[in-house]
Amino acid sequence: MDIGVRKESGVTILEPKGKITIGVGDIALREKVHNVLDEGEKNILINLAAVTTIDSSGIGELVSGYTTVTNRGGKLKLLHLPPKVQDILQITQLVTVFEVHDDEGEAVSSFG
Amino acid sequence: MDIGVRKESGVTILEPKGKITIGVGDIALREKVHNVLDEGEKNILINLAAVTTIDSSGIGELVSGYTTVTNRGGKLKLLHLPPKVQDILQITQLVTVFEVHDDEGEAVSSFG
Amino acid sequence: MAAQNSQVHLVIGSHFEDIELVQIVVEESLRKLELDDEVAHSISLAVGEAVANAIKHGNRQNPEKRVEIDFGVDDNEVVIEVTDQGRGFDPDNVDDPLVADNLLRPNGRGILFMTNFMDHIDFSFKQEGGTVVTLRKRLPSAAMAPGPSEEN
Amino acid sequence: MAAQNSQVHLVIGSHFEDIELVQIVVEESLRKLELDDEVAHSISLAVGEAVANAIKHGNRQNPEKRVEIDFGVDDNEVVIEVTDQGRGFDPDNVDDPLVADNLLRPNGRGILFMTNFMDHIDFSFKQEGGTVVTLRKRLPSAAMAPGPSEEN
Ligand SMILES: Nc1ncnc2c1ncn2[C@@H]1O[C@H](COP(=O)(O)OP(=O)(O)O)[C@@H](O)[C@H]1O
Ligand SMILES: Nc1ncnc2c1ncn2[C@@H]1O[C@H](COP(=O)(O)OP(=O)(O)O)[C@@H](O)[C@H]1O
Repeated sequence: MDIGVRKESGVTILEPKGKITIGVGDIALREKVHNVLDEGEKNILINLAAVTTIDSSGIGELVSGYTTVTNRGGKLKLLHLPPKVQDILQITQLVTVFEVHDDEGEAVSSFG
Repeated sequence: MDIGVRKESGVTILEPKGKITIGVGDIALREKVHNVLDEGEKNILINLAAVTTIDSSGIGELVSGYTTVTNRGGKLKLLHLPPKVQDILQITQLVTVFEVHDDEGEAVSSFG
Repeated sequence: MAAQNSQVHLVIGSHFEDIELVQIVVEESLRKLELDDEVAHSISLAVGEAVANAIKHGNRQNPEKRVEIDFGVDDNEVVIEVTDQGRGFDPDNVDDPLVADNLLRPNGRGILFMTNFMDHIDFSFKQEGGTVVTLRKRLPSAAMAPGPSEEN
Repeated sequence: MAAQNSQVHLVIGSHFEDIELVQIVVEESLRKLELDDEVAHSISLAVGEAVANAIKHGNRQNPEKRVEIDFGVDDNEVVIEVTDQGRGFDPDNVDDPLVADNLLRPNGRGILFMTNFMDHIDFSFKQEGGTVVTLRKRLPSAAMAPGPSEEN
């Protein structure tokens, strides 16, 4: 899996593409989140617009990422949920956990 | 399978697209050749440029078409062989049977 | 499953990378039924979860152990069975991933995915060892499979 | 075939429309080996011919009869076995499609395709009935398969 990385006003934006599924994108996403934290960044925005499929392992990695970042005093938020991912956050009731944005500018400034 | 049909100066040009393989395009091609003959046309040029795969059944249909058209006093020729189809005509030694053209204009006028 | 009008049986080793292969087979088999893309995608996801569990929990990633997938279409239902060679488990004794305390766990959502994406799921356990997960989804009658092909 | 580092087993009914499914499985399995597209395409074509024969000549399109496909990768070779439930035949007694008299026959070229696209093909016949076609293609060493994945 290919995960783009950009920075905007102190927020690291991760842009995974394709599948976040067991053995395919789940580990890549975990490693990327850890890399960003190791570089001292604490504010992570994951843009899911280009994600075509996410399974329970992929969701698990989002949750792990959220927990790890939060424990280190940072924030992990989500941007641009495709309908399939939106459905899955509903099913898993993780909509109550993640802060989700539809607009990148607003998302970035929300980190404050 | 989608087979385009055009006419140029008394020659019917068939343009199959995709696979000419058992159960997929072989029967479609046979039916199209028979339709053309039933309409009283005798000169058929098959443009293979858009054929992605041909198997032994597909080759069999080209040969059947050739025999049927020849028996009815017509001519069946081939145009624009993709490399894979070219290889298969070599392997089956059908290069010695089919008249093959690379240029549509020349192919059409060759029917005389 | 003798009376079914479509039946494919697939056996893979216990490698996560083969889950995609299984999903491709399922999607290709569903393609012929002309199901809605959304429905086909969710069946494929559910099967992926079942196979992941078979590899991870059932066969514990022992590459020698096999996962079998039976894909069948009954008159009005897609039925997929996923069988592993593991020791089974007690489905009544699985933590609910929707309970507040469990919401932040990194795993435990696979069965939730399956139940949400399918109409019915069921676990059974073989005497000789091995879990069978049966996933069922009713087809809209408009998307009925054609009978066995008679082309020559 | 126990020592192989990749093994997929697929069973279909005797429907020509399932040949594409088999080819998709083969192509997907080959994709991981990063073979040249041409080579992968020709292996897929050869397998298609073997399965077509199994359905047509072996099982005589009886949809109840099964075709089994074993796809394996040895250290340096792709090995595909296609097994039907038919009565077999005498491979030494098959007309040569390259003889001038046979050039215009509409069929009889499937085995020719297989021998041309693979390094080695072989027929064997089961005591209880059924033909097994074994297709082999050596892999360029640069395209060696990775071992079983160890990801978690
Ligand atoms: N095929 C199986 N064999 C053994 N145990 C299983 C199997 N499938 C599921 N389980 C058990 O059920 C639990 C819940 O599974 P699931 O909801 O898919 O979440 P996860 O796989 O993330 O743990 C697993 O942790 C495991 O204990
Ligand atoms: N699996 C099989 N079972 C029985 N007979 C077979 C099988 N495969 C091939 N044959 C025999 O070998 C002949 C040649 O096969 P092939 O070269 O594939 O051409 P075709 O299938 O077009 O006849 C067939 O006509 C058939 O008699």
